[in-house]
Amino acid sequence: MLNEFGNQFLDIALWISFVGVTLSIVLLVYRTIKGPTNPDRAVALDAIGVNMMALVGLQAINLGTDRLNDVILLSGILLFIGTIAIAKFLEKGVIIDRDHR
Amino acid sequence: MEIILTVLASILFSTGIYNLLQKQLLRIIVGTVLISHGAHLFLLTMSQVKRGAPPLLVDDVSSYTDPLPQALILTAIVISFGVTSFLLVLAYRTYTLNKTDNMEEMRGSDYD
Amino acid sequence: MIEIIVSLLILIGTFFTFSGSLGIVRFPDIFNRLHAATKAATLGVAGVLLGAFIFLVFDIGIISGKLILGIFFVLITAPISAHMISRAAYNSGVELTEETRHDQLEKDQPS
Amino acid sequence: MAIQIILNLLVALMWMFLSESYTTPTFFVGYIIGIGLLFLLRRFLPDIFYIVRLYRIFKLFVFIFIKELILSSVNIVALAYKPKLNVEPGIFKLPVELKSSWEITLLSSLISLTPGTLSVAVAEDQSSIYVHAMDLPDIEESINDIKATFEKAIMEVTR
Amino acid sequence: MIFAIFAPLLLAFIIPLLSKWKYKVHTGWLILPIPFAIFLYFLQYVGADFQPQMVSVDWIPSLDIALSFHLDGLSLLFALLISGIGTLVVLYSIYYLNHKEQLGHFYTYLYIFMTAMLGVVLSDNVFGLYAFWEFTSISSFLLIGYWHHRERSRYGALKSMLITVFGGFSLLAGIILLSIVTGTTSIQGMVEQSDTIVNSEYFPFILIFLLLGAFTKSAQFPFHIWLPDAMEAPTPVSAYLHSATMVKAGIYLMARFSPILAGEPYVFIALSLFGLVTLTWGSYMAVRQTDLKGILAFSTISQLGMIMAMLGFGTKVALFAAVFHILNHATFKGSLFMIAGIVDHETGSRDIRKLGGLFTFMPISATLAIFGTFSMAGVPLPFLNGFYSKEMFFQASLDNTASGAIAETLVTIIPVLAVVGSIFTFIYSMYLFFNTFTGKSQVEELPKHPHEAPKMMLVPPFILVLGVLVIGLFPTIFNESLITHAADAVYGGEANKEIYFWHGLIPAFYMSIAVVVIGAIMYLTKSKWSGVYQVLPGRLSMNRVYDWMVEKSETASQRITNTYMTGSLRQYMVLLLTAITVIVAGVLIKTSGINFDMAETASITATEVIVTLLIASAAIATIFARNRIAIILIVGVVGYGLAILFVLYRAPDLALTQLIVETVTVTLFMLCFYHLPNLKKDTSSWFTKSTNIIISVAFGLLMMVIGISAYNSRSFDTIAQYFIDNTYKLGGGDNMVNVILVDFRGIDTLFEVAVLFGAALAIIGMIKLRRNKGAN
Amino acid sequence: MINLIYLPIVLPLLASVIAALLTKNTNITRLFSQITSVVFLIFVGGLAFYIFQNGTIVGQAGGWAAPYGISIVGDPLAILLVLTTNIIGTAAIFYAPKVLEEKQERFYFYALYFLLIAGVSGAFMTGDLFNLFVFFEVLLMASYGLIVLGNGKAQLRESFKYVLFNLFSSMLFIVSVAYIYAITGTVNLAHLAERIETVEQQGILTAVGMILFFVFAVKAAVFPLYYWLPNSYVVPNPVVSALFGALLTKVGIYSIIRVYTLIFVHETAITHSIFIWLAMFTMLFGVIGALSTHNVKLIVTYNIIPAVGFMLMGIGLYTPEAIAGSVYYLMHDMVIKGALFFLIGALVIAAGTKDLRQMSGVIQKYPLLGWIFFIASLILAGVPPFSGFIGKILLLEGGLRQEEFLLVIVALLSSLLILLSMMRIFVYGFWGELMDGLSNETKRIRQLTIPGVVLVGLAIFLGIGAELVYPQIESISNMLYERTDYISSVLKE
Ligand code: NA
Ligand code: NA
Repeated sequence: MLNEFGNQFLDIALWISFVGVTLSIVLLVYRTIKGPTNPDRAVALDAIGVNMMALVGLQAINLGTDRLNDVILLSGILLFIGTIAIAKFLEKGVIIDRDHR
Repeated sequence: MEIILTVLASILFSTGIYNLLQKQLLRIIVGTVLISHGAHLFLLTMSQVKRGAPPLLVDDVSSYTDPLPQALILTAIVISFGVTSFLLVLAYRTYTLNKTDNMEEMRGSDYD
Repeated sequence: MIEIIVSLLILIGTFFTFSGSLGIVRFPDIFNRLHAATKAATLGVAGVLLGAFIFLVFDIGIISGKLILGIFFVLITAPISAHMISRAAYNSGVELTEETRHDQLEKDQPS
Repeated sequence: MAIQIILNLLVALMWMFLSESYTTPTFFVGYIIGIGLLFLLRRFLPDIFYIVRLYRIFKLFVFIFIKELILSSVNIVALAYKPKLNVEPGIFKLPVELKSSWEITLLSSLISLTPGTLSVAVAEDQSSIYVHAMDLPDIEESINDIKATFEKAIMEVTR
Repeated sequence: MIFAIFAPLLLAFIIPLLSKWKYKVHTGWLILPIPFAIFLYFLQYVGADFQPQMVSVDWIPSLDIALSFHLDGLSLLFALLISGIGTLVVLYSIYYLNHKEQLGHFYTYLYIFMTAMLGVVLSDNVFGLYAFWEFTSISSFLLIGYWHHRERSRYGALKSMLITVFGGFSLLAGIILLSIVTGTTSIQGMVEQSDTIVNSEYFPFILIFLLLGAFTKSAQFPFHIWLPDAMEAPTPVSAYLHSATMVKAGIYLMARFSPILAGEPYVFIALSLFGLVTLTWGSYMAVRQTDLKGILAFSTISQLGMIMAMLGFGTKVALFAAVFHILNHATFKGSLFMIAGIVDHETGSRDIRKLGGLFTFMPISATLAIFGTFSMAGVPLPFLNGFYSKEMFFQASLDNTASGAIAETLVTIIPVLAVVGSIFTFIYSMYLFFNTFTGKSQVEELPKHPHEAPKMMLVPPFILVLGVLVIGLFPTIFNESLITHAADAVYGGEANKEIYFWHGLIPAFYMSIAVVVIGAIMYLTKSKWSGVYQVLPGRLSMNRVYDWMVEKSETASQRITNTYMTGSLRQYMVLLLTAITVIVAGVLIKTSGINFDMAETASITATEVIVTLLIASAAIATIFARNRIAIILIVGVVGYGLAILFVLYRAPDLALTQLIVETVTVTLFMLCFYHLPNLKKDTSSWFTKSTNIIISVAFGLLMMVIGISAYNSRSFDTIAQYFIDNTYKLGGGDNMVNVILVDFRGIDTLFEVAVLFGAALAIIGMIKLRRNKGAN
Repeated sequence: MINLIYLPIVLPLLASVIAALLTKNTNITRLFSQITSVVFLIFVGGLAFYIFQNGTIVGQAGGWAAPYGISIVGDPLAILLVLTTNIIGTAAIFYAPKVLEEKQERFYFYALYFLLIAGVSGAFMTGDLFNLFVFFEVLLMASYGLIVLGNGKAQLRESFKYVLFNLFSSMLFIVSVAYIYAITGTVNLAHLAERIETVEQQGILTAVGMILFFVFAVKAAVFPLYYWLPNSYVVPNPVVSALFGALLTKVGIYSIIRVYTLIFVHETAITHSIFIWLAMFTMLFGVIGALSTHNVKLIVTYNIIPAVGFMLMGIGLYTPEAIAGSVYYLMHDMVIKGALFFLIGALVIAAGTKDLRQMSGVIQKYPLLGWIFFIASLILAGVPPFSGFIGKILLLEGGLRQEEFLLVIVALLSSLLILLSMMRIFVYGFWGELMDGLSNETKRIRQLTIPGVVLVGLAIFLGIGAELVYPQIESISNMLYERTDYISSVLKE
């Protein structure tokens, strides 16, 4: 009984969460497109990445699989690298510091 | 859902082509990236999506999503990546040598 | 029972995530938006992932190290990312919102 | 700390080698044995026992970090839904006593996670951190707040 | 026989080696025996009891292409002309060409030509014939361009090649059609099926194709224009190719197919009309010329026209006369060319306005020239072979009967045109002789002081003139042993005809007399007529048409090409996309391929819709982005959005890869575009913008319609089940995608890595080569 | 024996990797490449001989039976083209050191060359639609690397356009694969042929087939999709131009032949008649382009296009002899285009200019070059008894049998104009007064002429010795027309 209720509850929660996170991404996309400055876009993009991780987490629950964990971890790592790269780019104009610079 | 995805892929194509028809190198390359996204999406769409579990064998699951298109897309993504990387560097070099990023100024009839 | 805990976790996570995004949209300048991104969004995703972790543990009996690592990673990197972006934003001369009261950095390092 | 960890790992590996079993459980057993050995030999080691330090880090992380994170998030969320933002943002300079750059990085990260503050830049001489605050009614109070919580905790871990 | 045909070719390859000794002995002497031997070889067949021979060697039996040679009367006549005159020309050239010139080349071309020409006239296989045919054009091209440092030579060479190869290609189409219709590639085989050919629906095409081939080669109006310019070739070449042999290949072709074609109304109209126009036009033009070789060139054109016309008449007498005239023309025209060459060689000029009174300086040449020119003029003297065939021509021109309006009109015009043309022929012949050898000499005007040519140089024209006389005096001997056989072959049956000097006071005789009388009067009163000769051609000149066409081919092609080869990527893309859209959409509609009967589709969830929307809006936003970082990041959104879709559609591996790729791509984008200018506002015209929009939307729509239709047209189960069933059992893994990638489709993966490898090499190469190039 | 079928693809890849590693000493790389390509050539020759004797060999990669795995199909057509590829490649390898700067050689000319060969051979031999895409990408990537080799200003500019066009068509390729998979559920060519036969290529399949055609048509440079070709083939190094001119468009044509004789053969009234029109325009516009310029290299480059028209003509006519004509022409054109580009490269180096108006009398100093060029031009125009002739007869015969008179006339006319365009080079570039500034490097020019001589010799052999070759071509075209051999060889249980 409780189990059934739990399952139903989880389904609803998942549904709400999916929609919530997606809407949240939509908001961020608005910011990405709107800007107005590039750091704003970078923040928004970074946040999209974070939201994506959440979305993947939700999907993992939805499908009951652990195979998406790779995606989550990797998203995190890439997101970090990507954000750092963008930030450095925005600041100095180059991502990888060249020797002769 | 497939219909929506088809529409999306087509939008990616349209916007990609629109960008491709512009003058600036960056827009053109953005166009190609969008087009390749569209192409990959077509490949995904055309294989009945969401029928069954992810193509990972699990004991009690009998119905899986068609794994073949996924394998094909994977290959295509990596290849597109290689080509895009090359294209980016090429664009940079083209710009530095031709001193312009406007393709219309790079019509050219001289052949070195 | 576990389902309910998981549900709550993901709902709370989603709430924070969404709120963070709302902040990013609503707040007036880049630094304020960064506050939203670094805090709410990070916590939100941590919540959802924790939910997923617990679900996986109890539902299919897998203790996923990757997921834990992922959570830690988000938590650790979020502030660093934020720091990097804010520095970049500041150095590249992004305007602060008009309401900004003090700017000691401006005084110290007039650009 | 590093040397202790390496020693511990070596002990674990030795254990695996001796028991001719290269599985995870064997490794754990070896690792625990290693902890035990290190504990026994702690007075001969140059640093404090690393498990202690790990505990402090854990404490810093879980109790301060998580707590602050949650608090600041709630704060932000509240702001996010406020129909009208009546805050006074600003950037202030936070003098730091920490020296090594990773300590400063850690601190600035923690600052970023605290309610209403965000580190913007580190002064060139690494003597201070510039912090952006969302609502900055009183600079001194903010500075003291940070110094009392994070800087102290970090120093506890590193020194 | 095969050896005889290919001997010159073999020799041609050896000549370059021989010419190493060229400073000791004139190369010509070394190779002279070959054509003579060939001549002797063919001479052995001459005789009243000649029987056709056939030799064949396989070449490409699968395509029914063979080197098969059929020696009948016609071929024999030509083979003798080719080898006989060839011998004389080589002999003549030894004195004509200085041994300091590149004689090796000259003789190589000449001998290639000899083989080609023998091949043309002896081949029975149409494709063999065609192959040799093209080689006559090519060797002619090389010979005309022999003095290629002269602009005129190059011009003439290219012109002759273009026109004759054009004809060759047309001939090719004709013979392919012939072989399709008859199922054989043998000319003899085709002759046997002449009814099939004539009644075939393809016959008009066959006829046009063959005629184009023959007319171009034999310089028939309006394709005659290459021949005067071919006179840039050394005179031995003109004597050989452009009077005696190659230009007769077209005649040969018509003669060869005469058993099939003769008597067909269209053939009659086409050949006699073009032949007579050519005759008249050529002779009229010849009168205008001041260059000896120019006169001879137009003369050749007109004579060829005459022969062509006779082939068109198709009557027994006409065909006989045609064959006879082929022989006669070769003799007198060959000799005249050689004498023109001698005059040129010894005086340094060929301009009849400068020449005159040379009789005293070069009596032998002049004497030879008398026979040549008078024979050409058709002066009724019993020792001039030209008269015989000319009179037969007149006779034949009166004998035609035909039905149909055009043909009937033609029948009445033919004799008139024949006479008019012959009058001009008479006039220019007189010019040729009298203006060169008689009258006031202008020695001081000439570059060289004239004197008689070396004796050996006079031998070849002498022999030819001897031919003129001998044929004139003893026509029957030639008739029975040679001409009859040739005429039989052309007629396709017994074409026996006697050759007499005196036929009585038949109309043809009056015509001959009229020609001589009117011609003589017109020649003597020439100054009064000079205006007439300048009237006609003027703007009409076919040369101008040719020059215009060649020039246009360049300028027009430049213009055409420049309209679309603009170098503009956008324009290229627009053209490409339009083409694809229009054609594919056309096919889609034509095959009624649109299928909107919804097949089973997956359910829709809000998340999916929203993610889709967000990707779409980001994609659209790229168009409006005004900032390079912005556009890169927005593209990033599309990429990450796609990764989300991959997660939602149960493709974790894809999502992973997409993430990595997207991140690295965005990074690379940043790296490469930092130094490039920022995005600018699209300032292109309203028209450009709307074209862009229409094209991109149209193409997207097309993709969409096809996509939906394709999805709804699913007709088979996919092969996926096999992978699902076998992944673990056979592939030894549980991640199907991975197993497919590394095992089932391992080659894909291996070469996908190869693409990355190539990209890496290319990028490194680009960077390294730049650095090494220095800082310029 | 079956496993040897992979080697023409895998060995060049291996060689490519090795060549990329051997950058320290260019001499060694050069030597390695020369020896390797000769060895490959001999090997492929042997393999081709075996296949001609014993019939199609099909390798099911990894032992996975078709249609599940990837089939590598060594049918006579594929192996013939692979052999031709290797012949031209080997000639190019010996040509390369004389025209490339040492740096260009060092920075991966040889590695990219072998990669190109791997891609081209793979494209010829694969029996899988998606795998064909992969091999296309391999060869294109190699070609991208080769086209930018040297880094000239115009070179990069044109390369960019070249890459974009190919990229776009590659994307279209993926989409076509997607569509086809949606309808048929398979990507194996033979399996596709079998499945599509059972539904008789309903409407949507024809449309999808047309998209696939355009994918190949962009690479094959069919009207109106060839705009990218002329300039991008002119700008690179002569040896690269030769490789491109001889190989790249041919892969496109091969793919059209393969797909449109094996799979989409049920709506020929629509598809193949479109091809005939396109073939006509391709011939015309190509040759018009060749007449429009004074750049000798561009003239030769433009002449690629009418040749494509000829090959497409055979496919459009779709009769066994017309297909045989296309195949013969394909093989012939690979050889002769390679030769012409080698020779034009030598001419440009000898004359020091590409502008026809500035050169004259080259033959006086370089007679061998001049004469070989002359013969090559004749071969190109389809003059008998050389190789172009055989293909042309077959195609014309096919055209006339189908009563496509306009097509035949256009084909003949364009042959004539091809000849005109080439003879203009001969008459105004080789003939005439000896020009100033003619190169004095007689030894180098001679070395540059040799590969052209070899290929021209081969083309002459293909014409005069046609009887040795033609029966193979005939049986190939019959196999293509009948289809059963290919399908049963691949799908045998
Ligand atoms: Na690609
Ligand atoms: Na991508």
